[in-house]
Amino acid sequence: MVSVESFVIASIIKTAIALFVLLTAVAYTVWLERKVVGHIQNRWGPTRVGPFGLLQPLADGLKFFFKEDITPPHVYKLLYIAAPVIAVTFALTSISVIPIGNWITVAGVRTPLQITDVNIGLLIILGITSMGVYGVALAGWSSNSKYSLLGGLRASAQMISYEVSLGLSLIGVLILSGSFSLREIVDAQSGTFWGFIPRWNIFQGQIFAFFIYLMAAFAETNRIPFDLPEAETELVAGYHTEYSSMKFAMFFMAEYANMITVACLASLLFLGGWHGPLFGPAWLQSILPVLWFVLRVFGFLFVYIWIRGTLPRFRYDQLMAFGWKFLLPLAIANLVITGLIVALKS
Amino acid sequence: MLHLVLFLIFGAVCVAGAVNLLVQRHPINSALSLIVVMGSLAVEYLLLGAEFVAAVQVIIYAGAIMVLFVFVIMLLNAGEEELTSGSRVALLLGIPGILVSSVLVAWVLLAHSGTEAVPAGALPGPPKIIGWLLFHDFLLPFEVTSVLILIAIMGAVVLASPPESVQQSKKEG
Amino acid sequence: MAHLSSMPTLEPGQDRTMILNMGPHHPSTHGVLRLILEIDGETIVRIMPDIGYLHTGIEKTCEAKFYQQVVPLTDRIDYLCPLTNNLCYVLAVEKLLGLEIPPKAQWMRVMLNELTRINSHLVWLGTHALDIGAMSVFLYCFREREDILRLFEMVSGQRMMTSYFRIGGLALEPPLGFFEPVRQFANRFPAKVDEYENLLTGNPIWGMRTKGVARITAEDAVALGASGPTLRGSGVDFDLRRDMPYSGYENFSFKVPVSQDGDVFARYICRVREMRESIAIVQQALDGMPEGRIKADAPKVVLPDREKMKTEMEALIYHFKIITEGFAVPEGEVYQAVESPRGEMGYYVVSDGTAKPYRVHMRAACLANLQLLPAMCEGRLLADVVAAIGSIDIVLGEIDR
Amino acid sequence: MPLVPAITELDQLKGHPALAKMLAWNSEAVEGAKFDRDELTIYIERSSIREVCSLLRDDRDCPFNFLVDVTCVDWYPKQPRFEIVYHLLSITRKERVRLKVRLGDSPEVDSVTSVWPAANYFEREVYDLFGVRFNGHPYLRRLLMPEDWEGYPLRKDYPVEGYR
Repeated sequence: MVSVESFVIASIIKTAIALFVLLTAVAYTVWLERKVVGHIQNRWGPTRVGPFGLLQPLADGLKFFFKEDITPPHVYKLLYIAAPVIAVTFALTSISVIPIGNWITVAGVRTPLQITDVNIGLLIILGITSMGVYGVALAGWSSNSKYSLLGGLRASAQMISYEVSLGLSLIGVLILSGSFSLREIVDAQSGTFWGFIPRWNIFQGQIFAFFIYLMAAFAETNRIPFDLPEAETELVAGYHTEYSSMKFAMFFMAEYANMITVACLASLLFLGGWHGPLFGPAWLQSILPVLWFVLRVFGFLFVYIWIRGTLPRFRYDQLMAFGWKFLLPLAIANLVITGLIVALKS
Repeated sequence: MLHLVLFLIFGAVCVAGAVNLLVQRHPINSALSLIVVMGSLAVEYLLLGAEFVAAVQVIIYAGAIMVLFVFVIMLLNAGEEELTSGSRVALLLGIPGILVSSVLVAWVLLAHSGTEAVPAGALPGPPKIIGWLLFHDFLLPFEVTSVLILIAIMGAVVLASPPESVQQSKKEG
Repeated sequence: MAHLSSMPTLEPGQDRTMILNMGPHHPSTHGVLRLILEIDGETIVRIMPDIGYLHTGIEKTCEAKFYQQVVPLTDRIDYLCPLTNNLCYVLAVEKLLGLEIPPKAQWMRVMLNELTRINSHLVWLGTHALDIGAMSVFLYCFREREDILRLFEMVSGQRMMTSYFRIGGLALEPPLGFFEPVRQFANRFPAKVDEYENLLTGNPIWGMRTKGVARITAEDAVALGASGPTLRGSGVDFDLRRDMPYSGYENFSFKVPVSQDGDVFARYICRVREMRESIAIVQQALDGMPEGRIKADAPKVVLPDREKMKTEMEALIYHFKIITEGFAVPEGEVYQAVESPRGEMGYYVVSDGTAKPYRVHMRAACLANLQLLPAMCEGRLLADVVAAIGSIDIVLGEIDR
Repeated sequence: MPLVPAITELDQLKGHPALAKMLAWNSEAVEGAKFDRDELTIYIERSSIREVCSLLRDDRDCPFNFLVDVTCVDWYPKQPRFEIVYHLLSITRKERVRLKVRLGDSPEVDSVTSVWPAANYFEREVYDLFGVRFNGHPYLRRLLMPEDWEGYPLRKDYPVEGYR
């Protein structure tokens, strides 16, 4: 049992570090996206600010900060201001239960690389993401503009619909590992089959679940080909049409933070978390899992960006039909089959 | 100790949200207050040790049902409610009535409790126990409830669908 | 024609519907088109285009210019295919004058015209794909468009507002070594079209967004005055280049792509195939480019060569007269139509025997094609409007003039 | 191709199917014809333009089924002042014909939108820029100019620079 002081201090330090890392990651996901999409599209992406444009996120942040913050006269002010705050708060909160590596010992304090390890970690993430809808819905409504309203409605309907499939796709994993704790789910994926295939959930028959998750995750985070809520060619900018300056930046941050959360979750639940070959001295051994984890997250984000550079966008009714008529039955079938297999095995 | 303080704080937030829900005249504010109530209730569950119930509370009530509420309010674009006049009788009789009845309820509860206060963390929390309770001990009531809800949904669909004449004209038009 | 009988008003009919103002500053209305949409949820009940935001009164301006001064104005009408406009106007005036154009000039005109068509189709494909969400195609298209614009710059000194065709021929000889880069481009281009098609034609999402969307029957398309790929996408096999040839198109062999479905995908596939045919015409023009002069033998109309103007008295006098007082055109009127990338582009020029046109009227293909939009979109979803606008390929400069 | 003088005699042009059809239907409706620079122009009497159009559209042998364009020429100060010009195209026969209606006393003519809906924008444009009214047009409003614009810019008595 650790003492209260060291617990509090460790928590504060971990929270600060996690926030810093997350915000940096958000900034550099934007950079990565611009760079990768640029190269896909025969351009360079950012190059001017710093080497390889590496300081571009900083410049973007500054630009957002110094832009004129316009509050249109017809908005419902309280919610108009609250909406981006809600969006970004929930997006950043979800990182608190995500473990990014195994236990480490710093200055004699042994601590997990995670802000808090609760035994319903997965449910908390689901809860938080489901609350994230409010930011979008309220932004659309409070802006008092037709494009925003349509965007907000589309976003909330889309997020609710796809959350069902998202949740169901995860239940297969839960059945296999028998826990809601993300750390235990990862631990259940250690080892290999026949010595070379890692025991990741994706190789334990959850491959369909993974694809359902992938698609639902695109829809949850409003990315192409599901970026209907902010489809700029139809709804100008969807729910954040009326936003500018830092308020817009908050939505922007929330979107990318959600992307990172989703990528982390995919790595933890399907891709074996931080498991990977360990070698070298002790300090290296404690760092390597983090590296493996980050690599997976990076790979997932890369797929995100790659698809953005390639695919057109669905139409709204097609998106809903896809979610309810294809993804949901598939998720339920996957759940039933996984349940049967587990029941027969035991 | 910390638990108790937090419990009281969130209990207060919960009650404040509920009062605000009644006081606010704009439907969207009321809906948001209700979300606050749901959220603080979830925290109360969590403090009592029922993590699963807490999470489900957030996901289903705050995350799904209330979103639909907000959705409907947005779709209908409901404005502020008008303050109705002629409610003096309600005011005169209502406040004493509420006071009297809440005292009565409290008295009944206190008189018949006879048990200790529930200690923190003692509620059936883990999903396994809840699953056992739902699908084993209370299977019949559970299934009956689900059928009841299904019937309610079907009824709602029937009621909400436009009358046949409208459908006909829509097809032609 | 249901869409005509129910002319939209600005007041919503019932409580269910909402008026949505799309444009003139909207990302997908391709310029300053304004659409007044009456929507029920996201379903379009009625749609009313509102145009004129780019009206510059070019027709009026033309009446105050000499005949040869009108050529640069025609560039500005449809800024995506300036050479087609140039061609149409100079053909009309040449017909009024009864001028004979040397073959080399004709073949150059055809070649540059087809490059213009590709240029315009590339912009269309890029923006159309961008509207439907496929971002990369846009940049791929603009990469090739850049090559074409460079060719235009080589030949005329201008990338977009070329004004390269003159009444009676071309402005200048094409520069030395001009045909080599054109040939390289023509060899390279078909593979690039394959690249676009790889990204779009077989893509299921692209198919879902375009197939069966914004359908228009052949009868409706004819009745509403559609032309060009919009007409051919509905199964009407008509192309002015083949059926009523002008400027020596009868010397070239090419297919006219026709598609029967009449939806967005049909129009898409027609235009993409047209790009392939166009590059084949460019190849033929390169292979058979005749030698000879590039200007008609009409000293009173055609400006003399620069060198002659500086060495011969007569040439100098003609030059001076054409520049200062223009040239008189015999009385009469002419309607000349060419197949522009968007459809039938026609110039109706009336002469009263003076040096300035009495009346110049441009028949804008887009203006007629835009009339199809309500027929295409009513009863469909908001997102289909975007796809439909892209598929009729409008240029507001041409619509508003 | 050197210019040949225009043919304006009705008798010499009777061979053209469109003109022959029209003369057979009602020779009163044809005010004259001209064949110039390979283009046939037929002058139509004002009141019969709509019938002539539907006649040409539904012709079995040579259907001029496509309305290319409607425009106007202002011959101010000559009389009759306005000439409404219709360009028709036969997609099957690949032929064009030009119909003209001269408007003298009042700038008014029947709309052909009931024959071709395509005439909608064209007629609105003519109304907008010349002030010629089309009777029977379902939505005769200004098309390009602002709703509250005064004057008709393409008329010859309207200065090129506009009224300052």
